[in-house]
Parts: sequence; C-alpha cells; structure tokens
Amino acid sequence: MTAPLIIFFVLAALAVGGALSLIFQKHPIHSALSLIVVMVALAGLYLLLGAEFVAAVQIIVYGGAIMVLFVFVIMLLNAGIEEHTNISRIAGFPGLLLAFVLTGFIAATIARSTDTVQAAAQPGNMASTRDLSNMIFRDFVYPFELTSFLILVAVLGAIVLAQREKA
Amino acid sequence: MIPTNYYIVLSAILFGLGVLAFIFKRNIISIFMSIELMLNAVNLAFVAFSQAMHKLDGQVFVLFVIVVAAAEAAVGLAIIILTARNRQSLNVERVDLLKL
Amino acid sequence: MPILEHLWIIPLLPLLGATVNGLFGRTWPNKIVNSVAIGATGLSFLAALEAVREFFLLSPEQIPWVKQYFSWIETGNFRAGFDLQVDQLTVVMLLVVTGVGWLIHIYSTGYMAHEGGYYRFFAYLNLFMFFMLILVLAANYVLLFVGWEGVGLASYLLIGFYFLRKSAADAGKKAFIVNRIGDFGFMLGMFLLFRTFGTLDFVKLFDKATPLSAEAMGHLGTLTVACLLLFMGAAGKSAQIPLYVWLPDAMEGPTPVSALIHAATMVTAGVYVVARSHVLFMRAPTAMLVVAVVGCATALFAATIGLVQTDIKKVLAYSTVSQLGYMFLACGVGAFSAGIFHLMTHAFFKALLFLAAGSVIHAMGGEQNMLHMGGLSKKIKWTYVTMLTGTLAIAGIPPLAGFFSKDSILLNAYQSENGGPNVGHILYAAGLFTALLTSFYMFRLIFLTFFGKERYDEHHVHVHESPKSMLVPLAILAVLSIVGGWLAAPAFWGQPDYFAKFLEPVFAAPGGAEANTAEAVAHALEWPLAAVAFITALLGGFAAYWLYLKQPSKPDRLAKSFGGAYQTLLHKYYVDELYAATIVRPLMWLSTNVFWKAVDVSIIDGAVNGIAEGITVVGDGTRRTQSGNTRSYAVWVVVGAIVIVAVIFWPHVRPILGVAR
Amino acid sequence: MNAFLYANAWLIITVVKVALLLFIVLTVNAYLTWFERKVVAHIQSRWGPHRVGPHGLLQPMADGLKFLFKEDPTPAGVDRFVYFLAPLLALALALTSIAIIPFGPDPLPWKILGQTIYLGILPPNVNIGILALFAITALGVYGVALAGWSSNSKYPLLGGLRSSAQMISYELALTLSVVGVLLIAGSFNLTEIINDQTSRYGILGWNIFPQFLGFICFFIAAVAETNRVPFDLPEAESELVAGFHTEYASFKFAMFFIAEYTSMITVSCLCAILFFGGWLSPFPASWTWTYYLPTVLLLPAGLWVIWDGLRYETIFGKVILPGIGAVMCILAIALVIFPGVNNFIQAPFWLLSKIFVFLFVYVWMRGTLPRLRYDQLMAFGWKMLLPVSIANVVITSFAILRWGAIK
Repeated sequence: MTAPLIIFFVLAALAVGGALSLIFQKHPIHSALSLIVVMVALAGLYLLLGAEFVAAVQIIVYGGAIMVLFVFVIMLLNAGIEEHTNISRIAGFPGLLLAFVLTGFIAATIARSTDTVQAAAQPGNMASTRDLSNMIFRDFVYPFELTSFLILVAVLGAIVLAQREKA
Repeated sequence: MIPTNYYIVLSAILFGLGVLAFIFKRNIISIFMSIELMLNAVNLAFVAFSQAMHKLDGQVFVLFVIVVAAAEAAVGLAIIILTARNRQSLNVERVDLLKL
Repeated sequence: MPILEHLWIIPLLPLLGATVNGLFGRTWPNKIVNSVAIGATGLSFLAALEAVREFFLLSPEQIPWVKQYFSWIETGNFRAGFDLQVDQLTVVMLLVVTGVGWLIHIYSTGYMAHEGGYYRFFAYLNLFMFFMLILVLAANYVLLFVGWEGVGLASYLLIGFYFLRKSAADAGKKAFIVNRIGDFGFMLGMFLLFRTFGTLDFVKLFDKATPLSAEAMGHLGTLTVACLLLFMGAAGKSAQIPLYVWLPDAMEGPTPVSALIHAATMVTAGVYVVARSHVLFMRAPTAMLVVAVVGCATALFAATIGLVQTDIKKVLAYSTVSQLGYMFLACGVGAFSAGIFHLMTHAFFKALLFLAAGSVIHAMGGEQNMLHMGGLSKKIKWTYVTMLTGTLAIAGIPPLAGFFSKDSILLNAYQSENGGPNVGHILYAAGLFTALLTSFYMFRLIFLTFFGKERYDEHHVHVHESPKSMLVPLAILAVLSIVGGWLAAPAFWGQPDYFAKFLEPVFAAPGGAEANTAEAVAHALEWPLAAVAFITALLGGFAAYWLYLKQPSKPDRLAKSFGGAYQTLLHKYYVDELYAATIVRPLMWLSTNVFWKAVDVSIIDGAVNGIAEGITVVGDGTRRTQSGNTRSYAVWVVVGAIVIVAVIFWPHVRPILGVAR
Repeated sequence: MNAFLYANAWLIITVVKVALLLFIVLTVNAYLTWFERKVVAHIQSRWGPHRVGPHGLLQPMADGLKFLFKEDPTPAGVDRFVYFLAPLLALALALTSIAIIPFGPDPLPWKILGQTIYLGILPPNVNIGILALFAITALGVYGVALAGWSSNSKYPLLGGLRSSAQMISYELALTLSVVGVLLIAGSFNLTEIINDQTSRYGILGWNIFPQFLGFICFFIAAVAETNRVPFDLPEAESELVAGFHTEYASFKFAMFFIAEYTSMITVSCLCAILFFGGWLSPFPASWTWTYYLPTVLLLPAGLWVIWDGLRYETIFGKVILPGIGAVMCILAIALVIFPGVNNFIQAPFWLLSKIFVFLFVYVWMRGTLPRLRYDQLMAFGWKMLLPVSIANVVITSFAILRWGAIK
C-alpha cells in the first residue's frame, strides 16, 4: 500500500461519495457542491496521473467557471427543493436497473481486458505543458480553431436566448 | 504505481452514477449537472489512457471536452433560464411540451 | 455542287415556314401566311430541281450520293447520323413530294380562304413537308423513322384539324393508333436488322445483305421476318389490309390534306420503304409473296367497297387504298420500278381527283354526298374537265398516265413466278378485275356528280366555279396525269422504258429479277395484255354509264335484289365493327376491369394507401412512447447507450451474460 | 523516536512550516487592518486608532478578542451546512494560495532532520505554481456566492450574485494578463519566472517594462478579484448593507475578513513576483553596497521610534516603543556584523518591501477612489479589460516571434 495508492483511494472515495451525494441531495445547490467535490477530486487524480495542466484547467474551468455558472443560475432562479411527482417513480426503477447494467458492462469489460492496458501510471513523470501546447497548436490546430468558433457561437446563442425581449 | 484499470473502473462507476442521476433527478439543473458528471468520468478515462500509453492525445481531448462542456453549459443554462421563466418551474415533469 | 453539298436546305425550308407561321402567323393576315408557306415549299421545290440537275451531272460511281451532316445517336458501334442520301429513287420521290406538295399548297390558299385557323393549317402543312422530305432523303432507317413518325404526327394534326368536330378528332386518334401498330412492327424490324447487320445505314446494310442468298420459300429466316415486320409498318402507313381502316376516316380532314397526305405522298411512304429495302425483300420470297397477296387483296377489297360509297371523298379514299394495293402488288412481284412508277402517276391523278372533288365540294358549299349532286358539268366546266381527265387516267384509258403504270404492274404480275406458276395468273386476274371495278366506280362518280338532273335545290346552293388559285394547280396536275405515263411508252415498241431505265441502278443492283423477265417476254405479252386492260376499263365505264345514266332506277333495284351483299359493302364488310368487337372492346374490357379496377386501384393505389395506413398505425403505436416526460426519454437514451456498449463489448460481455461461445 | 522523526521528516517539517506561515499571515493580517485604518485616517486627516496601546498598536488584539467573544446568532431559515461552509471555504482557499508563494531563492544554510528547508511551503520545483494559484482563486468565488445564497436574505443574495458575476468576469482578464509574462518566462514555475527577470541592470530586467499593459490589467483585475475598493460591489454598504456577509457575525465574519486581507497579500505577492522581479534587488548585482540598504533603513527607523517613544504620553508607550526601536537597531547592527545573514536576508527583504508597497497602494486606493456602479463594472471588465489583455497577449507573442525573448 504505497502512498500514491492511498491518495488514489482517498480521492476515488471522495469522487464516488460526491457523485452519490449529487444523486441523493434534494437541493440543487447541494448537488452542485457535491459535483464540485467530484471535480476537485478528479483534478487530484489528474495530478496523480501527472497531467498537471489538465488538472489546473479542470479546476479553473470546471470548478471556477462552469460550476460557478450553475450556482449562479440556481441562485438567480432561486431553485428550491425538488418536488416529488409520481411520474418520476415510473422511470425510476428501470432506470436504476439500466444504470447498473451499463456500469456492469463497462466495468466488467475493463476488468477482463486487463492485458490491453496494463501499463501503469507513474506519478513521477509530469507531462510537460510545452508538449501539450505543441500538440494543440500543431496537430490539433483546426479542431482548436473550431472549438473557439464554437465558443463564440455558444456565447451569442446564450445572449440571444437569455435576454428578455424588449417590450 | 497504480494500475490504469483502477482509473478506468472508477470512471465507469462515476459514469454509471451520472446516468443514475440523469435518470433520477427531477430538477433540470441537476440533470444538467449529471451530464457534466458523465463528461468528467469520460475525461478521467481519457487522461488515464493517455498516461498509460504515454501519449498526450488523451489530454488534448480532455481539454477539448472541457471547452465544449463550457459552451454547452452556457447555452444550456440560458435555455434553462428561459424555460424557468416561461414555465415557472424547474421540474422536468412540468416541462412536457414534447408530448404529442 | 452547292445544293447536293447542302441537302439539308431542302427539308429545312418548310421547317422554317412551319416555325414562322406556327409562332407568329396567328396575328398575320392570310396573305403573309400563305406567301410564307408557299414561298417555303416553292423554294424547296426549286432547290430539289437544282439538286436533281446536279444529280444528273454525277458520275455513276458517285451514286448513291450520301452526305453525313452530324451524328445524332452514337453509342458503341451503333451510329445513327443525320445523313441524307440521294439516288434515283430519292429523286423521283423528291420531285413528287415537293412538286405536288407545292401545287397543293397553292390550291389550299384558295380552298382554305374562308376557314378558321388558317395559319395553323399552313404551319401543319409545312411541317408535314419537312418530315416527308426527311423521310425520302434519309440515308438510314432511324432518320427515315423520324420522318415516318413526323408525317404520322402531321397527318394526325391535320385530320383532326376541325378538332371541334368529334368525328374529326376521333378519326385523328384512330389514324394515329392504327399507325402505331404498324410502327411497332417497323421498329421491331429495325432492331432485328441492326442485330443482324450491325448497322442501319442503307448503303452499308445493303452491301452486307447483297452477298446473302435468298431464303427458301416458306421458311421464316431472319430476312423474311425483318421484311414482314417492315411490311407491317408499311401496311400501317399505306393503309393495307388489315390496317387500312384509318384512311377512309382520315377524309375528315380538309380536302387538300386528303389530296396531299392521304393520296399523293404520305400513304405512299410504305411503298417507298418496301422499294427502298428491295434488296432485303428480293431475298425473302415469302415476304414478297405476302406483300403481293396483301396488296392484291387490298386492291380488290377496297375497290368493291368503293362501288357503293355515296360520299365523293370516301369513294376516292377507297380508290386510293386500292391503288396502293396495286403498288404493293407491283413490289410483291418484284416490279419495284413499276410500283414506283404507279406511285408517281397515282400521285398526279389522285391528287388531281381529290383537288377536283374539293373544288366540287367547294362549289356545292360543303356538300359531299354524290346523291345530292348531278348535272354540274355545265356549271363548273374546268373542274369537270380536269376531273374527267383524272378519271380517265385512273381508269387506265390510254394514253393517259394510269394506263401505262397499271399496265406494267399487271404485266409483271402475270409474269411473276414467285410462289408457284399459277400465283402470278391469279394475281393478274384479281388485278384485272380490280381495274374493271375501278373504272366502274370512277365513272359512277363522274356520272352521279356531273350528269343527270340536279338533285339539289338551286335556292340554297348556288354553284360557282372555284378561284384561279385552285384551278391552276388542277390544270397543271391534269397535264401531268396525261403526259406522266409516256415515260413508259417506249416499252410498247420494244424499247426499254425510260422510267425503268432511270431506276435501274437502284433496283437492278441485285441482279434485277424484273429486268431480264421484262426484256424477255415483254414484247410477246405487251400488246394483248394492254388491249385486255383497255377493254376492261371501257367495260367498267359502260357499265357505269348504263346503270347511272340510262336507267337510274336500276341501282336501287340491284341493291334490293342483292340486299345482303349491298349492305355488306355499304358497311365496308363490317370491318370496323369486327375490329371493335375483336380488338377494341376486349381491350376496353381489359383496361377497365384488369388494369384499372384490378391493377391500378387494388394493387398500385392499394400499395400506396396501404403503406400510408401502415405508417399511421405504426405512428399511433410509437406515439405512446412520446410521453413528453423528459425522464422517459432519458431512459430511452440509456437503453440505446447500453445496446451500443453491448454491441461494442460483445466479446467481453458474452461470458458475463453466460452465453455459450 | 528519532527514527520516526526522520522517517516522516518531510511531513513534520511541512506541518511546522504551515503552522508558522499561518501564524505570520494572521499576525500580518491583524496589523494590516491597523495599518489600513491608520493610513486611511491620515488620508482623511484623522488620527485613526490610538487609544488601545501606543498609536493603537494593540487595536488588532482588541478586535480579535471582540470577534471571538461576540454573540454569534444564526438567522432563521438559513441552509445551515452551506452557511457554515462558506466562510470556511473562503478562508481556507485564501490561506492555501499563500502556500504557493516562494519567499526566497535559496534554502536555509543548515539542514533540519536531514531536509533542506526552503522559504515557502512548496518546494521550488513545482511546475504549476501560477496555475495552482489561479485554480485556488477561481474557487474563491464560492465562499462569497454561497455565503450570499445561504443566509436566506435579500441583500446577501444580491451581494452573492454580484460577486459571483464579477469574479467570473474579472478572472478572465486576470488570467489573460498574466499570459504575457508566462510567454516571456516560458514557465509556470514562480521561481523560474523570477529568475527569468534577472539582468545585469537590475531593475531593467523586470517584466514591468515589457509587460506594463499586462501589469495594469493584472492589478485592476486582481483588485476586482479581491472585492476591494473600487470594486467592492459585493459589500457595498450604501446599497447592500454589508453585502454577502450581512448575516454573518463574530468569528464567521472574521473569517471572511481575514480571507479578504489574505488574498490582498497574495495578490501583492503575485504583483511583486510576476512583474517586479520578486526577490530581485532593483540594483545591479555589482553594486555590493546596496546590501547594506536594510541596515540603512532599519537603523534610522529604530532611532526614530526610540525618540518618539521617549516623548510619548503614556507610560506604557514610554516603555514599549523604545524597546521596539532598540530591537530594530540591534537587528540593523547584527546585519552589519554577520554578512552571511545579511546576504541571506536580501532576497526576502526586497520581496517583502515590494509586497508592502502594493499593500500600501491597496489602502491608498481605498482611501481615495469612489466605488464603481455595477453596470460600469461589468462594462469595464468585458469591454475594456478583456480586450486590452487579449491585445497584450497578441502583441507580446508577436514581439517574441520577432525578436526572440524580449531581453
């Protein structure tokens, strides 16, 4: 039981716990907070995997921007506790089953395909951000430009959608 | 020294939980958040593989996923605000205009 | 060789006339319209003359003169080009078509003066000229077929010229449909020829066909079948049994049309085609025999019907049919030049007769029934004279054109050995009898129309001579039908007749069957046969005279005594009824009950509606899933995801599910 | 026992460091409040605190006690969990961000438990220093936002909304304005960034010259990030009573308070490190006499303090102040006597003095500038600051492409 393994399990527990509480929390704000926990935990895992830049981006963008946006919207709409409506039960139980089946499938698949990706993650060697940037701006430059364009479109769309029509 | 499978299984579990949340939550915003959770699970898998194969493509993809997620969040939340404004409710069961 | 280099000018001129008149003529005064039309045809006539002049300057090896302008269809080894060809046969047809056509145009200006749709008429007429010229100038079957169909179209348009009259419209349709049947055969023939020889150009095809030996009698080889199929088309176009029924009805069209299309030019296209493909026919004795028999039968058959018709144009129509029969008889016995010769003379005198009849009708103010005429000879002298000339010509009174052509046909028929020794004599006898009938009903027409007492009341009808524009063509045609035959006159003095000589390069090419026979036995038989034919004609004339002038009551009593026969003839052997019963009504029944009620309604519509209803049902089913509840949609999404994952990971998932390998 | 110590030396030392840093930062915070009040008072030509202790030096203690012992009411209908979480979050994040700042280039001259000790909690070879800082500041929003939301009251909610919007907006500009520096240094590591600014001409090597635009953007954005005047919309007294912490009292309020001042310190550190050469002296290294500047500054200050204490009204003052002055003089002389110490002191001295300057600027701004209107704030952030910082990035990258690295 080496130190990294312990850290991994702690973070994994955090992540799973956060996900569970995301499900079981009744209030959207609490769900959001638990999601933030998951994200921070994931960022930790990324660090453990040596993906420092991704970890930082994970926290800055996901934690610092997207989730803040969520919280902001929740506050703006003053969303309350989820109300129970009996329809929700109907979809529930098959859904539970399905989710378990899905997870089972994937997990089992990976568990059986140990031979394929047995190469382990060394926390030591940090993937240098320089290489990452080289990849993004050389090999992936067109996708990169596309995503920037996507962002622009998204911003415009958000503005158009959210603005109140002038009386 | 952590086997990559641990990460993958973890991501699978997170993904499943995301699906559960996606199905169970009634609040549009929570559902939206569950989607984000699933995305994160996938990202974890990406990074784990990129580490295992000593290739950076996975991380690049994670960055793209994050960017797209941001865009999606912007638009989605705008839509949510609009819906809430029109329907006076965030409960998906109240938003059943899709019915024939 | 300006014109021969640019043969396309000849057909193009009428097309231009047609286009101009058809597009703009509507608002123009008649004078401009008919000057355009006549100008177009006249010019093309002159062009044709020039072409012929240049043609005579050609050296024999330059004939046939073929010009390839552009290739129209070109796929693989098949080429159908816009190629025009000139040889002696073409020359004859060219002159006949343009010349007669031009005269009839002039005539029409007078005849149609008071009709509506003046510009339409001339546009159609010019269009017809265009297609007819294409037909005769074509250097391959495909282009010929274009002209073939085109004249069919023009004829349809012109028959249905008074389209407000139902009978006219029906007649047009009838002509069209009946022709389709023939065309069907024609096309099959073409395909067969292409499949056999790999080309449809006349020159190439005939070169390939020449070395072939004639197929045995009564044996259906490729050539025979092809020839029969071609003849089917010819029979359709040239109104032979069994497809002649449309021609009499075609008289619904204006008289000039009847003269031009349904007497002089178009209907002879069939004969032209047979003559054109003589190389093939010479090698298919069976087909030849069929042609001969059918032609002969048609001639006789139509003549008998002609006996009792009272409508002046109907009489002429049936006589046309019967004369066409003659031509086919000639082709059938291998006397192609004789056939073409008769074609030419017939074009002259039959056009003349029709135009004269038109003039009569014009004079009578649209009356066509001969029983309401009589004693017109003094009132309309010119018409009477010209028509009498035409009658003498067709009846075969020397020295008019009809005598020579008919005589040579009969001669050749008598000598024909094809299909057994006696066949020729039988054909000859039938032909002779037909000649008798011909002269009889023609003189009957004359006597009923121009002699005896007037059977119309003066007050309503004031008879008047036709205008110059109509009389001049009559005169010209009359002269032609007098002198037209003299080309063949020398035959009587042992000289080879000029016409046959002229056409020799075309027809003698395959070691002309007729040439030598003609040379050999001609002199021995020439005079006696001619005498017999002459006497027969006279007999017919006298019979008519005795019956319709001496004792006008006789015909009715005869009709009474031979009631059955008379009725039969009057109803044209009930052929139309027969067709109606055997073909039309079954077809109607078939299309109504099978194709419409069964196939269309139940199967096709059924399929369409069934699909629609099925979709509705499915939609109703699937609509249940559209609960509008987003959650349920989410569940569906998950289900889909699971399916995909299961498919992708199947090898891993299978053991988990415990499925045996 | 010793074995255990050596085994977990790294852990132990880190814990000790954290405790030490915590103590220092909290103290500095406390006296920062005193400093601020004094400066603002003098700007407004008042005396400021001078009752508790000489020159009100004990005022911070008094305030601390007051915070501790005040009643702590929890409003009705608050979301308890979040209500308690919010201040903790704010404080924790603020303090964590300090942990990343390196305070000196070289380790202590002697080893403890076989470990080389660096000034600053993280070892200097952490690659993502600045990124980590931004990550933490990014999370800083939650403290304010959640506090505003959870206290179930109108004004805090508005304050929370404002702050979350404001912080998101200015975070962009903050990050982008630093990109220029990162381009020049080619690293996220703070130590490397500082070392990159060394040059034969001292001050001329600092990033402030090539990155002046970037510095302006950064400083403004940073002030906005820390919700300080003139961007203290979330706690605009005149409109929102006290903004997001209206409903907080006593120690929870103190947490927010401390968090705010801590983040001020962090930002000052960043300004110093990123743009003003961190611990580098503004003078060329060849000018060795500049090593005595600390002494030269300390000695007169100490003497002045002694003199001022001697003529102070209260006995307490007469006792305490000369004591402090004496300590300062002794320190100054000690530095002269032990050159090794003096050399070791240089780097922290420069860094701290720069930080001090920036803190003073903070206070100065508070004393002089009026508060922006909310729409002005947003418009400025999005239409002015963001484009300018982006332009700065573009210009910098072009310059680097053209002339290689600036120096």
